[in-house]
Amino acid sequence: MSIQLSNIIESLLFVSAEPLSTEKIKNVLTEYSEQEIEKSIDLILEKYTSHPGGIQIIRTGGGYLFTTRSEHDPWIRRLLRVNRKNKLSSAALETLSTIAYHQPITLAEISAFRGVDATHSLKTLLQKKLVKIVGRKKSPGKPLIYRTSERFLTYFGLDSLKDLPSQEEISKLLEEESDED
Amino acid sequence: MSIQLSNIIESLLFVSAEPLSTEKIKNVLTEYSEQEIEKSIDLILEKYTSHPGGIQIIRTGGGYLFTTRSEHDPWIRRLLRVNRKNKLSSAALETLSTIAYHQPITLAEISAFRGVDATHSLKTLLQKKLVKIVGRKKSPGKPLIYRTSERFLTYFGLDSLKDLPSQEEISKLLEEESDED
Amino acid sequence: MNNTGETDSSIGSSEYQVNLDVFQGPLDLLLFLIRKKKIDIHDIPIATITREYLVYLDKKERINLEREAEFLLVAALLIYIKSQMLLPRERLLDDEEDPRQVLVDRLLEYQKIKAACAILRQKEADELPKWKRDVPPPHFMGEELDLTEISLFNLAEAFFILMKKKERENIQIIMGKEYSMEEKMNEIIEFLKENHYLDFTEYFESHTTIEEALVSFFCLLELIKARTVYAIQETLFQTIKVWLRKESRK
Repeated sequence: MSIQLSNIIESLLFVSAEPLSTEKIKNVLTEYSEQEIEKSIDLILEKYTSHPGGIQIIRTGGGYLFTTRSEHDPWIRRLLRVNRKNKLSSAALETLSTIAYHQPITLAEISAFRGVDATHSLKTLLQKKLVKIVGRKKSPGKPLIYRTSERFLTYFGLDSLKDLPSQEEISKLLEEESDED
Repeated sequence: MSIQLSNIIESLLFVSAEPLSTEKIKNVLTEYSEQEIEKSIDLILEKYTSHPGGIQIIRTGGGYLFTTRSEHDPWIRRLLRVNRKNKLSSAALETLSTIAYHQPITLAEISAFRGVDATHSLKTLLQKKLVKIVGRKKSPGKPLIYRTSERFLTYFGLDSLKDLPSQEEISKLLEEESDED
Repeated sequence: MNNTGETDSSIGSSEYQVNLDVFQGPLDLLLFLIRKKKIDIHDIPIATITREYLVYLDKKERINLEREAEFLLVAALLIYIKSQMLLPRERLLDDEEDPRQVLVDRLLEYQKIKAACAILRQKEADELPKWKRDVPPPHFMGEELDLTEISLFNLAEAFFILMKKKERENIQIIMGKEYSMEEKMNEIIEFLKENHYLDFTEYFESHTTIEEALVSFFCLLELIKARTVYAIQETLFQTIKVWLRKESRK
């Protein structure tokens, strides 16, 4: 019985993004007595301290939390870096889409369109070579002008910018309200 | 040594939100030999199968992924306050299955296979990221072409597209169905 | 082509009380009828199945234009195949196909997809109760949280959502124009007289509003029903073409 219960608690700890307090666990597992729950929590803690592996349960912020062990940090950082390679933050994505549909465009224009400063995400896009500088605008301050790169096209499997999904194609997909899901 | 390595791998699996392939693990742990890594992965898998607890490692989408065990679902939903997980609508599933077997495919082709317009369910699938646009067909009108995504595999617990229901499985099911009549 | 197996067996009315909405589309309905009648999918008695199918369509109560249209198109296809099979074959070409072949191929493929769906549905049920972590552990939270998988759809979506936000700032109300059915029908007939045939997809894509497209679509269905025009889908992926019947071409 208590082995089963400790497994339930383990899975709760696993999906919880925040420290899970004994109180909260008791609130969820209403069919179990407080003693049973406390005993099972101890069992789980004991399992991870007596057999230290790649993950551990720490006591923090008034509750329990699964984390990795700090000695594995270097590799985890390496993994996160590798994983990040193919990904863009949503801010960068928004900036990229603004450039794609409005090129050639300046930083001020991008920021105006998005309603937030785009400096940081533009830098990311330049680093990833998805965007390139093509010159300066002949206007006060002579701001740099940006365009999407060749790599941008390859990345999305496009022959040319003409192949970007058109407003009609996308709005057709976006506008209807979903009633089946 | 190999115990230590398996702990590192366990922590990598733990922080990864998507299936982690053996390839990727090797790319991160460059200071270890391929054999060492493969052996350690086996060790970790063995640990979780021989001592089943609240969490498990499943093979899906070409890699390994930590998940909870199905039998704990009721309590997790209680904790996260989720009534039920939404299944795909029949229309969306039919569209998804059409794409899976006939990819790369255009919207018009999907609609032809199904005999009904698939725009709406395609939108649902794109938003759920089960399907992705991979470019345009080099044919008149240059329609967008679609493929199933990585998430599609994980969603159905498939390791690769080769694990889609086979012709044999399908024929068997059809025979069973006709026997019922 | 001899339609052996055709019978005039009564078309049961009570057995078809199911709502049309339970079917995913016309092919789903056809498969249902084929199984119900224990028909060999490779040798479909077209006259029987067409009759059954039409009876079924008559049973529907509520009209959902969009779905109805797709069901009616397949009805048109069935009627077309039937007429092809009744035609006296004066010159039999060597490579002449059974007119039913197109339909059989579609049904077989659709049947396969349906079966795969049943299997995938089970897999979905197996996977849904397995919970995954969707957040990185707190220790690394500061690094980069809002990671998004990027696809062409995401790119375009991101832009158009941005556009919509902007649009909301100055909302415009577009008044629906009134389209008369009669006018539209004449327009379609005139178009057909001039252009020999009408490409379904192209024709509808040329419409500026959804309302206009819907009215045209409805008109086209009316014209098919009135046997003024007929619609054909030659092979699987070809678009549907609409032709004016000879007797109307004057």
